[in-house]
Amino acid sequence: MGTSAHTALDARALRAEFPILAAPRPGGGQLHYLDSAATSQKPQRVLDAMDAYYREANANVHRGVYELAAEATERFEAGRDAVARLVNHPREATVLTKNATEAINLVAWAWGARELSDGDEVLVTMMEHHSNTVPWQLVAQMTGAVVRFCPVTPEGEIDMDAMRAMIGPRTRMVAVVHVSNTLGTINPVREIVAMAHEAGALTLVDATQSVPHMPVDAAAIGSDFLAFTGHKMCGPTGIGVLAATPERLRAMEPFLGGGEMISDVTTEGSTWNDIPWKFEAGTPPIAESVGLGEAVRFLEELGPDRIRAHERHLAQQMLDALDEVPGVTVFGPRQVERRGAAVSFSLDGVHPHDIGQFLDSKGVCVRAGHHCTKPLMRHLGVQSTARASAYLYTTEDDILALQSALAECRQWFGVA
Amino acid sequence: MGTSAHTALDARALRAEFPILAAPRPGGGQLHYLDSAATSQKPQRVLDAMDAYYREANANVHRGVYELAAEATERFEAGRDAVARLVNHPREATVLTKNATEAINLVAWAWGARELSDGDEVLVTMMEHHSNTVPWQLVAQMTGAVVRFCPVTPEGEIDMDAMRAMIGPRTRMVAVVHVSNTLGTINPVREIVAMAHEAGALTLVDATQSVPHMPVDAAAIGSDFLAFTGHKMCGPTGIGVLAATPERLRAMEPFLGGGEMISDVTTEGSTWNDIPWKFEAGTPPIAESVGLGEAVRFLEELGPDRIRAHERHLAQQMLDALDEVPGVTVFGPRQVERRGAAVSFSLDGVHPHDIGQFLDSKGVCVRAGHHCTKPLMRHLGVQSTARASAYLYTTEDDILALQSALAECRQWFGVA
Amino acid sequence: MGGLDDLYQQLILDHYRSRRGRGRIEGASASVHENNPVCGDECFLDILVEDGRIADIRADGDGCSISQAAASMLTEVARGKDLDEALDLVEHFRLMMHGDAEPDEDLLGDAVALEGVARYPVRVKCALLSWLALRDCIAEYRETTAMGGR
Amino acid sequence: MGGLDDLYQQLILDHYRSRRGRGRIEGASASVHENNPVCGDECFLDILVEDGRIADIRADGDGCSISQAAASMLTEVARGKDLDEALDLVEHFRLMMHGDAEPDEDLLGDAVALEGVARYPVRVKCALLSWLALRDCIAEYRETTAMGGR
Ligand SMILES: Cc1ncc(COP(=O)(O)O)c(C=O)c1O
Ligand SMILES: Cc1ncc(COP(=O)(O)O)c(C=O)c1O
Repeated sequence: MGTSAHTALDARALRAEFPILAAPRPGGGQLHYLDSAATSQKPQRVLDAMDAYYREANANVHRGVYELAAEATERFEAGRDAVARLVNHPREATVLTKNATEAINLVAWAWGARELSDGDEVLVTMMEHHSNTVPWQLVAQMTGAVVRFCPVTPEGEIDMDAMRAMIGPRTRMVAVVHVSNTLGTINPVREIVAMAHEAGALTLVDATQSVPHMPVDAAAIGSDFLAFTGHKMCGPTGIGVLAATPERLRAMEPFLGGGEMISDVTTEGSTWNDIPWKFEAGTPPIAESVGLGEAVRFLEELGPDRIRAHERHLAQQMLDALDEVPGVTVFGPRQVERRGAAVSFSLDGVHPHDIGQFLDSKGVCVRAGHHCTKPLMRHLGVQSTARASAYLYTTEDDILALQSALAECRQWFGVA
Repeated sequence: MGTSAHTALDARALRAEFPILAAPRPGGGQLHYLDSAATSQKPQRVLDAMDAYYREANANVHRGVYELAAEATERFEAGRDAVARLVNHPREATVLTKNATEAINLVAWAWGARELSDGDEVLVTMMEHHSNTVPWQLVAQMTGAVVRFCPVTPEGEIDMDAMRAMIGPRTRMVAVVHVSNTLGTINPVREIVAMAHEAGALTLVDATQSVPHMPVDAAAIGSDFLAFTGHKMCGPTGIGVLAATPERLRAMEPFLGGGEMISDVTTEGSTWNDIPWKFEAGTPPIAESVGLGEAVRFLEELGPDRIRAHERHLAQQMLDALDEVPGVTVFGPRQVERRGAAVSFSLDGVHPHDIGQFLDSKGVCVRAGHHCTKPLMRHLGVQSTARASAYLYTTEDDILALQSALAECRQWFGVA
Repeated sequence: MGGLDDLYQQLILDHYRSRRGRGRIEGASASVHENNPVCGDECFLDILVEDGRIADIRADGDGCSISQAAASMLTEVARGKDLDEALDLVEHFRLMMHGDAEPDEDLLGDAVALEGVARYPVRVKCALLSWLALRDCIAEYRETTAMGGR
Repeated sequence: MGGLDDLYQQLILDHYRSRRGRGRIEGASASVHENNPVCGDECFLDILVEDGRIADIRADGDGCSISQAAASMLTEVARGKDLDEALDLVEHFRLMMHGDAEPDEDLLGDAVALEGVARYPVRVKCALLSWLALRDCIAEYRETTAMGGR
């Protein structure tokens, strides 16, 4: 099935829809963009949708009685509808933020800063992105709560036995990444959510690296909070999403205060708007929601299952290609059923920065660094890795270019 | 001087640069957009700059070694440079947020939630936007601090005697709007900042309605914090600015936690990046910064002083035009030296919503409502007002269209 | 002017200019106060319940022509209804405002004239303000009587 | 391959492959530990000060070719300098890295080879890591001796 679903996605043809991939590089040849885990490229239709918004319908949303404002509001809210539909979540509980990081901070501050107290525990894993670590540390510091880190197995997966043992009566929140941006690991979030709920803890799933790449069903996962970001899923910068349970959102105090999120403001105090607007203070990312909505329609047309099948195929090719380069060590799961197409690796004798720099001279873009997962880096015993990550527009050519550039890289740095 | 500077700005010609203003309306005739205080229209060059970013240079910023990422970082940081230059502020103390509201919340949470304690006072004015009221109320509720409201005179100006009397030893923060979005009043912020500093209080100036419309010199104002927003100054949605003193920013704990704002993250705790990045968690509004940078260049080429002169002229026309319509009451200062070109008014016997709706049918867009200033509305003894607000592309035609539509409006609702 | 005529039907302007059922009820069975966050408009709604029917209903507060006319029409059509009928009425009106029901003139009386408002999303809130207040008012009435209240 | 040759000059690769002044100093006069937030690279820098001069300087820690070569070159050129000379040296190097000074070969020694790094903003941090560590190390030394320290 993998293959037939895979062959149905014609990545080479899709590249034509992405101006940056369709254009020839300054030096000739094409761009081998293997850094989609950092941010995705954007199809023309997403840029067009935002442009059309500004050219035809730009106005501030929600409060205007004139038609232009109504049109702006409609296009803005349609973005929310689209993204809610994509993850099978009620629209009124789909909060638009500036990025995934704000979405997680919203929970940490609006819920955590008020509800956590001395000795309470927030359980994260050793493979979390800093955006799902630091907000909890900041809130813990203010409340006396403790942030605990569930270890990762040598295969690069969450140690589920340890997780089970670490969830206890003091655990108030279990916050885990769905797909690791560094290791590629797909974590068993349904199981973790169930375990946490059984212990009476809340759950947050960082779906930043899953929503762009595979079908994600918020209802099936069942977490209290699910966060992701627009710019990694063919959408623009400046927008993220927090999908939470409606009851939880209604019960929570607001986070940012300001216009739009209020019902009434008096000198004595204020009352709040209905959800989701209660959590959207100030002028929202209007054009960005329009762009994200168009990105969602693009992903829906391609089919998240077909995108996943394509990437599983690419992940296999990537692992095979890297295995053929002497001195390469790959981090994270070997079985493509258990991983996405972000692959971290090291190359003996060449620092990741130098790999990244050399590859760039061959038109191959990979990321080098700690990938905002410093606790994981320490756990792996490295300071940084190189990471190649694929997306729906990635082709076998890109992977072959990576492979041959790596071989040349070894020569250049004298380790061949 | 007003006139010669004024005549140098050719608003009619400028409209050609704004697609939404240049295009004929569906029903024929042109769009009379008089709601720029809610959001401004965007010149084509701003849209082009963002488009070019996505088509040529899109990558995540700051961490990438490949050239595309360096190019993205350069364009992103150039936006910061431009906006810092516009308000005469050091770039390293110019934090990019998602809007003005987040900028103010950043101060309320990162400074206020940690530094305020029981009985401390935050002084705002009765004419603040909800974005400069609600964050303080939220933080006050958590800390036991008190939010006090300085009254407004019948002329619609801050009661400076009351302000002087209200600033006392418990005052920790004085947060005032530079130009009122509802009354148009230009407030004496330098004087207020000096008074507050003398009493040992910090100061925040909400410059959301001043930076787009007149020269604003952060150094001359001298406040600890200055907040404004991109979408009201010909820039895109999804970006705002907090210009703070470098020392204050360095001394403050961070607000949002996540990628980009850290120096090191361990399971034991984290350390922070240099300013301004310490306050920019997660992927920043990259394309938005590029767009804002282009908007700033546009404003600089026109000249903030010439924009101000043009708007002072328009404000006078607007006041004169409104005076000629029977039953109209204008709120806010009468002298154009003391006000911007946002003019709130009421019309006897016709509710602002109905005014807005009727005017829309004539192609005139005005705002109707409380303008996110409910305490001020109560103070004025009204529930809502209509508001017409001008910008650099506003012409006398727009004002004449407003005037004649208002006259017709009275007839339609049977009050003429 | 098309759209505008459609929105501001003559009947609406009539109700706006001479409002029915305006004011408060001394000794009301239940009262609520709602406000429209968009524009700050307020609505005070009182009902007097006798034998399970709305013996009197009055709406007060300022607002735009749409919200005032809607309140005026509501008091006319709700007076005399039993509580469940009144709730059905509100629900039918709500559906019409969201474009999810064909208006039933027998049920709605003059309020059918508000059909055109459905095309103006921001104004829908104006039209609904007093009607949803009635729903809340009935809920409050039932709660207080269930608790042995007045 | 143009740009790449410019960045990775032979001298840089030489220093990278056989680093000078690597390691730690027992009983150092001052030590600092810095890290590059971009990639997580670390640098431990120790100096031994005798008669106001840098009698010994060593750098440890892992990093990319640029940061390792820069550290290696630094130890060569800083050894023997008095503290103010060393600070001037660091400042000149910093300016060169930001494109604000023409490189002075007499001053910089092999480190002139790093000039090309200035065109790669992300790598500038790599080159500067150990050099700025020396600046901090000298500051620390002066502070502790002023306070009557070791
Ligand atoms: C005076 C004033 N302050 C703050 C804001 C909030 O700006 P934003 O909605 O972009 O956060 C506005 C605009 O709505 C405003 O007019
Ligand atoms: C797993 C994961 N979580 C969170 C984030 C943060 O996303 P953003 O920077 O858009 O807030 C990222 C990406 O950087 C990520 O990969």
